Amino acid sequence: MDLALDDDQQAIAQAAADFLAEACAAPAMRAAADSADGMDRALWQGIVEQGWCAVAAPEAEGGLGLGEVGLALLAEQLGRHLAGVPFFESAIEAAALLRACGNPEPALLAGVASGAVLVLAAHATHADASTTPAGDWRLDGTWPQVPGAAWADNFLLLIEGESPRLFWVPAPELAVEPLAMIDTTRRSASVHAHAVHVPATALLAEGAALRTALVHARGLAAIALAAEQVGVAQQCLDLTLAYAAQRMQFGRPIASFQAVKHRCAQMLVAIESARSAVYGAAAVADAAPEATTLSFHAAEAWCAACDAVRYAAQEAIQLHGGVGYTWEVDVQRYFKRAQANRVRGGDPSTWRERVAAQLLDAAP
Amino acid sequence: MDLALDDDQQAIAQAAADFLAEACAAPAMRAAADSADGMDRALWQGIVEQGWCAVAAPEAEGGLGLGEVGLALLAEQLGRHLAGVPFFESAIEAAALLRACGNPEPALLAGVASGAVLVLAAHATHADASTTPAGDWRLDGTWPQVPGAAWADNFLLLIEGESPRLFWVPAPELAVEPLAMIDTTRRSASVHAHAVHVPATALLAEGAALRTALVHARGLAAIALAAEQVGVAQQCLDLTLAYAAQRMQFGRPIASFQAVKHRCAQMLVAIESARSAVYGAAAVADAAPEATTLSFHAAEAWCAACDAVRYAAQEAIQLHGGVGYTWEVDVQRYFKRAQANRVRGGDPSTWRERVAAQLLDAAP
Amino acid sequence: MNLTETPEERTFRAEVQAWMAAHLTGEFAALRGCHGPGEERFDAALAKRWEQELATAGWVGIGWPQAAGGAGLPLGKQIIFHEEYVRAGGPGRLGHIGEQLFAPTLIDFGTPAQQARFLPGIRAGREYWAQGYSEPNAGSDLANVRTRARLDVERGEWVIDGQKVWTSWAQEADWIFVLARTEEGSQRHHGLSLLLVPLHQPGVTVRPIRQMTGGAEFNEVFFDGARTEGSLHLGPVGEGWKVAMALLGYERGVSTLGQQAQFRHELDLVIAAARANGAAQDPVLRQRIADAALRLATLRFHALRVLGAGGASHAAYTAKYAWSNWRRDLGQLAADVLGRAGDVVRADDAARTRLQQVWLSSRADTIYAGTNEIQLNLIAERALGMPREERKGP
Amino acid sequence: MNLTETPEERTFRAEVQAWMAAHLTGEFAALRGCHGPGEERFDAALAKRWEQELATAGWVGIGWPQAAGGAGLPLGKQIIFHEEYVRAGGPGRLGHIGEQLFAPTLIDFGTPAQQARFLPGIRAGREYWAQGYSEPNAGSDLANVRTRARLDVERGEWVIDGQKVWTSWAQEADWIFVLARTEEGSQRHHGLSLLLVPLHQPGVTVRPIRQMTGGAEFNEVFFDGARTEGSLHLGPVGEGWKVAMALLGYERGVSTLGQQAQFRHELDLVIAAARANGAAQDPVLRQRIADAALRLATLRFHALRVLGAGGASHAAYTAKYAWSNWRRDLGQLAADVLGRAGDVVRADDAARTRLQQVWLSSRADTIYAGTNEIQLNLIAERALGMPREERKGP
Repeated sequence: MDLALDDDQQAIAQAAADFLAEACAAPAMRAAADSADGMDRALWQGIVEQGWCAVAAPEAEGGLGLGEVGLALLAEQLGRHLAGVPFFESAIEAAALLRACGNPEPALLAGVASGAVLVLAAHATHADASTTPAGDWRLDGTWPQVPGAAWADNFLLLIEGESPRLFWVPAPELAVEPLAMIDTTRRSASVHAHAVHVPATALLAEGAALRTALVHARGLAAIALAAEQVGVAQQCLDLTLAYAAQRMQFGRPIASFQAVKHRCAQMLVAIESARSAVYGAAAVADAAPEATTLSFHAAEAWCAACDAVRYAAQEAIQLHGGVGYTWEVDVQRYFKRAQANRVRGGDPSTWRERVAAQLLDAAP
Repeated sequence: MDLALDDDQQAIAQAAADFLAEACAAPAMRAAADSADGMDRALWQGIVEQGWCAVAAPEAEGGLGLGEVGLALLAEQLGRHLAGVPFFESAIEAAALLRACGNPEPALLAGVASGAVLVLAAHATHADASTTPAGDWRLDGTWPQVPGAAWADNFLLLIEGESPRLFWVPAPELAVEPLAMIDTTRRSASVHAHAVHVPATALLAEGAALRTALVHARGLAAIALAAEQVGVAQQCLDLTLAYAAQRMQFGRPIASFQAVKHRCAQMLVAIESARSAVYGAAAVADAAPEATTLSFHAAEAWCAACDAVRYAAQEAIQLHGGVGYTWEVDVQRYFKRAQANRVRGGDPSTWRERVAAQLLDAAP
Repeated sequence: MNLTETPEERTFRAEVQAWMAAHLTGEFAALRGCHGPGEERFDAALAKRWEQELATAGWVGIGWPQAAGGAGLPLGKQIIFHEEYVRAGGPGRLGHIGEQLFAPTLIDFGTPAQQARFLPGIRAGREYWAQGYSEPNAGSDLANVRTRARLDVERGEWVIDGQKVWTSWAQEADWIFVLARTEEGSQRHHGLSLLLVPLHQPGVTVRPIRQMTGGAEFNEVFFDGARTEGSLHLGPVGEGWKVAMALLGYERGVSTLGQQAQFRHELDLVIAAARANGAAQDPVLRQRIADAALRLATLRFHALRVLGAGGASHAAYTAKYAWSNWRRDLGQLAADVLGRAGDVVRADDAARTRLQQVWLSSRADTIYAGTNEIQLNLIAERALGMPREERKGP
Repeated sequence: MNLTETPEERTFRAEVQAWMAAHLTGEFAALRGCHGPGEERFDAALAKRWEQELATAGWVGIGWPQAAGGAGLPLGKQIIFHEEYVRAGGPGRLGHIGEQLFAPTLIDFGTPAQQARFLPGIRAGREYWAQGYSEPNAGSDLANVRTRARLDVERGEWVIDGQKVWTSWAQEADWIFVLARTEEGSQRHHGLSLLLVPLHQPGVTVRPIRQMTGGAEFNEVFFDGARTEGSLHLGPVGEGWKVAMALLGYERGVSTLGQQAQFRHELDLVIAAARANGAAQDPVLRQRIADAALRLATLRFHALRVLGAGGASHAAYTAKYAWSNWRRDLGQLAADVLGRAGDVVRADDAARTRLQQVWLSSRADTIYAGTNEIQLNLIAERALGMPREERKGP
């Protein structure tokens, strides 16, 4: 039993940190965030070339074989740089669901590995699938807020209901309408299907099997998004430490005030705890756990990371004082991303209630 | 509109502070808390002589006419001294219920004013009342944890159920068994009724009227118990300030460390907010409000006071360091009283949920 | 202690309600619920006409003594006015700094000539003021003033050089009161003067600061050989610190009750949003919403206690920390209630847009007018008498 | 990174379980779940026999090198032993300070003669140690040592005068390691030595300190001309500070995993109480219980990360703050779950009594072994490199 990073893990984390420090330094991050569609395509190309989109896949399948821990390490670094790329959407969220479904379309997964962007559209306001006499499916519906949709090459459309269904649809078949966002570092769009016809093979999963796959993929996605939150939180702390060291008040650097020191220390406590939770949960996920075990540790990582980043982003603004409230200082972007991630992954209280049900409602 | 204390109010608060500083200084408080039954009878006699048990009653009825605000001011000072007397039980909780019931037994209320201890027994594990052929009532039941019971001259027995009933019973009719307490500054006892016969006039209220009276009295009791919590919290802060001023660490009084200063300041923020909530709620209660208004402001006072005292007691122990954990230092007694009060008045989350129902569930 | 309104107060409340209902209409309806400069939809010219509408009806200077041209209303009525103004949707008051902060200080410290010159313009809603205290490298350390002014004896004018920051609404103001170092080589709070300086002159540049909300309520103000008359110092030359601090005292004044009415409106929007999107069924959000409502009620009791006769002195120190953190919590609650939809900007959804603004703008509350950290220092040192924080260097 | 147990580890876990099941029976069953001295029902003589039972089976010194008489088990197996020990209800270890803190330091810093003299007694569960660091007027300021020792050259003995405080379980110990000032006039951490002193002698008085729990786990120890041999200084004379600090490092060691197994047991009691009294239906308490379970799981991951090869150095600094505040929260949760019944003492209700003890005793966690405040200073200064707190005077 050991949760320290091994050599391969340390190497990928360091490589990602170095690569992003150059390829996604603050000016590039701001440029992407303030651009029309929010995506840094050069960065994405670099990421694909480094094989990150296949970091979790076994080496036998051409991946790096670093599993969920590898994904978490990359997500952490990407979060730290607010990278304007659909790594989470495609290589984590959609890929996890595709794998969990049993992947009847190998080309789709290979596409993800080589940088074709696959995006999961869920939370439809209304959506419907019906078979046609020709044996096709006709799809209709509206998914009003789909992160990464404007950058997608392909979609996984989730049609919820008594028997949920998941379809694979190429992006050109759908109407995609970008939305104005508070967090401009990750854009959403609304997705509309109007009488879209897809072949029978486009149905990837349905019913109980799909429900099970959704729960499993939700767990994996939460762990990786938690890793991103840890990266966001770490950057909030680092920006604050740098500012506090040079900002003078009352003739002293504010870093010398005990109240400032203790708050930074508490940020570190929360961040290091969350990092332990994320690494541990990712390691659990790699060990093919039972559904309740994965769900428990996903909740652990997610709640710890959301708590850490909420505190870190709050204190980052507060300890920057007036300039922390301005547009020019990056902490506001991290603050907004932290909240956008939080509502995306589901409020921690919802995750805690799931755990409470495991602990308190089951027969003892 | 004005919530500053007027001259009469300032006078009673100051008189109470002065009287208790002498009559219930720390050694007397400790002696009562460590004594066999926890009651300081000399103190109680002094309190009765000063007319505090009639502080709320109109002057026409021989009271001091200071209403709920007057009760709150006294409760605050008594809390500050952890006074071992049944003031809350008799002059506040039981008296409020008696008045709310319409008081069919004036002698009982007069008794309270002159120091006969009346105690409400609620939360029976089982209790039953039945009429006898003679027109009497036969009472049976167990009330397993009744604060102040060992000091009672008379009881109000609450028998819950579809149609609740409230009876008045002299203490000698009942079996009262003292309990060992964590908070030794206010003792509970179990109360048993076995085939106790009382006349028809002992039934003070029942049914819907009693329910209404119970809700009203619960609000008034919560405001006064909140005042007590404010007193407990204030003493936690004062003990901490005194200790921090003289305790040297690293060559400085610990009061000079910013972390200590900020925590004391946050204690004051919580305490002054709670004090405002309590005074405001008591003033509202004196203005004969609607039931929902009283209930809202009682929740306000109760939640604010419980939050303040929980933080203050926690920090008082913490900032006293090792000695804060010892039996000899009084903060542990305040810490225990704060929790005993809290569970007695009902968890703040329960009160907040009542308010949420008012705000969120009623037709808009 | 008295929470019951007198019949006279009830009549007055009805009067304010009726006036607002009758006047916040027509062209002024567009201002309803507007916060102020920095908001996209804010029309400054219209807001100034609205100030004049208020002035004509006698609603400006209601708390000033009658001798100073005010209405001299008692505290209870002032509270009622501010509460009903906000309840009716009255917009952010462009005249606030002039009427509520500057004028009371002018009445206390100004010469008769200064009062005669400036009070009528404020009273009429025609002249607007900004506050020049903070400097870029000073922040919470207000006494660290580098803006300097020297007397050009020949022309009898002050010549000002330096920079102020976080000046609210300076882009719409006519005058600014500037805390400047008038004694060369003086240190900290010595040798400062409070100068009254016209903003519309070549030596002054106002540059808006873009905030995390996207708007620009605050500004940088640059003084580059800016000038004002030699007599326009408020209080004695070299004793500006005392005057400047007295002015800050008015920030804790009766208008906080109006602010709370605004908070109540924001909370109502949160409640409406929660009821609409189902968040009202979530037990944790229910706790937070109830807590917000309860603590807001306490802010009001607290203000009434502090403002009351013989008000509680300890309690006065804790008010700012309490309300600013309350609002920061409300902002976070608003974002959590909105949930996923809160990340999307929709100009056609006024309630959502307002709640997003509450979320983001509330981050300023614990920073401006004394950060949380400064507030806690003040409470510890002044209310609790704990040792003062050490400062290093000059 | 590896959370999967090897077959060998699984076998070892079963072995520990089986041993505990077979041996924590008979007279030792009375010790099940006991915490230690200070508890009313604690039988010290029995607890010492239990230590010897453990020692006979080779469970004492499992982490020591084999050369020192230990078992030299790898980290994974040590973790498993500590976890299973607590899971089986193993009582608080009277030998903890000797085995886990003192012995590793002795192995690193002691002379061969010292090691030969003391390790066997500890290894055999026959000699017990106490820690003499804190002083009444020093508290968190460990370097503020006033206990002094001078060498009586004639008799070749140290003579010690002074007072130590917060010495856990000293009433049952045989020896104490004492941080004493051996160089007259020296300041702070200079001129200190770590002396090994027998407790059973006329110059030593041990006085229990009554705690808020009612029990007395901690003691004051008075040295009034107490004596020990001249050779019994651990590390060089005058360099005791370095040795004392190294010893503190072992507090963060592998036994924290056993501590967490104890926490898990306490949490299980909270869960059982909540299910029994209906608190499990309260949505707010459900959140808190789930949160406690999740954060406890994280404490374990955190410890495994810190203890692992190339362990995270930042993370090591945050562990104590995290677990002590976790337990304080658990204690409060226990009290809130118990509700009204939690205020009544019932000796016949073991689960309730234990939860009441958890509530009260958890208040010590954020104080001993470095208060919250000291921990945050350490994290800020050592992990984050922020400026050091200023100390005044000598």
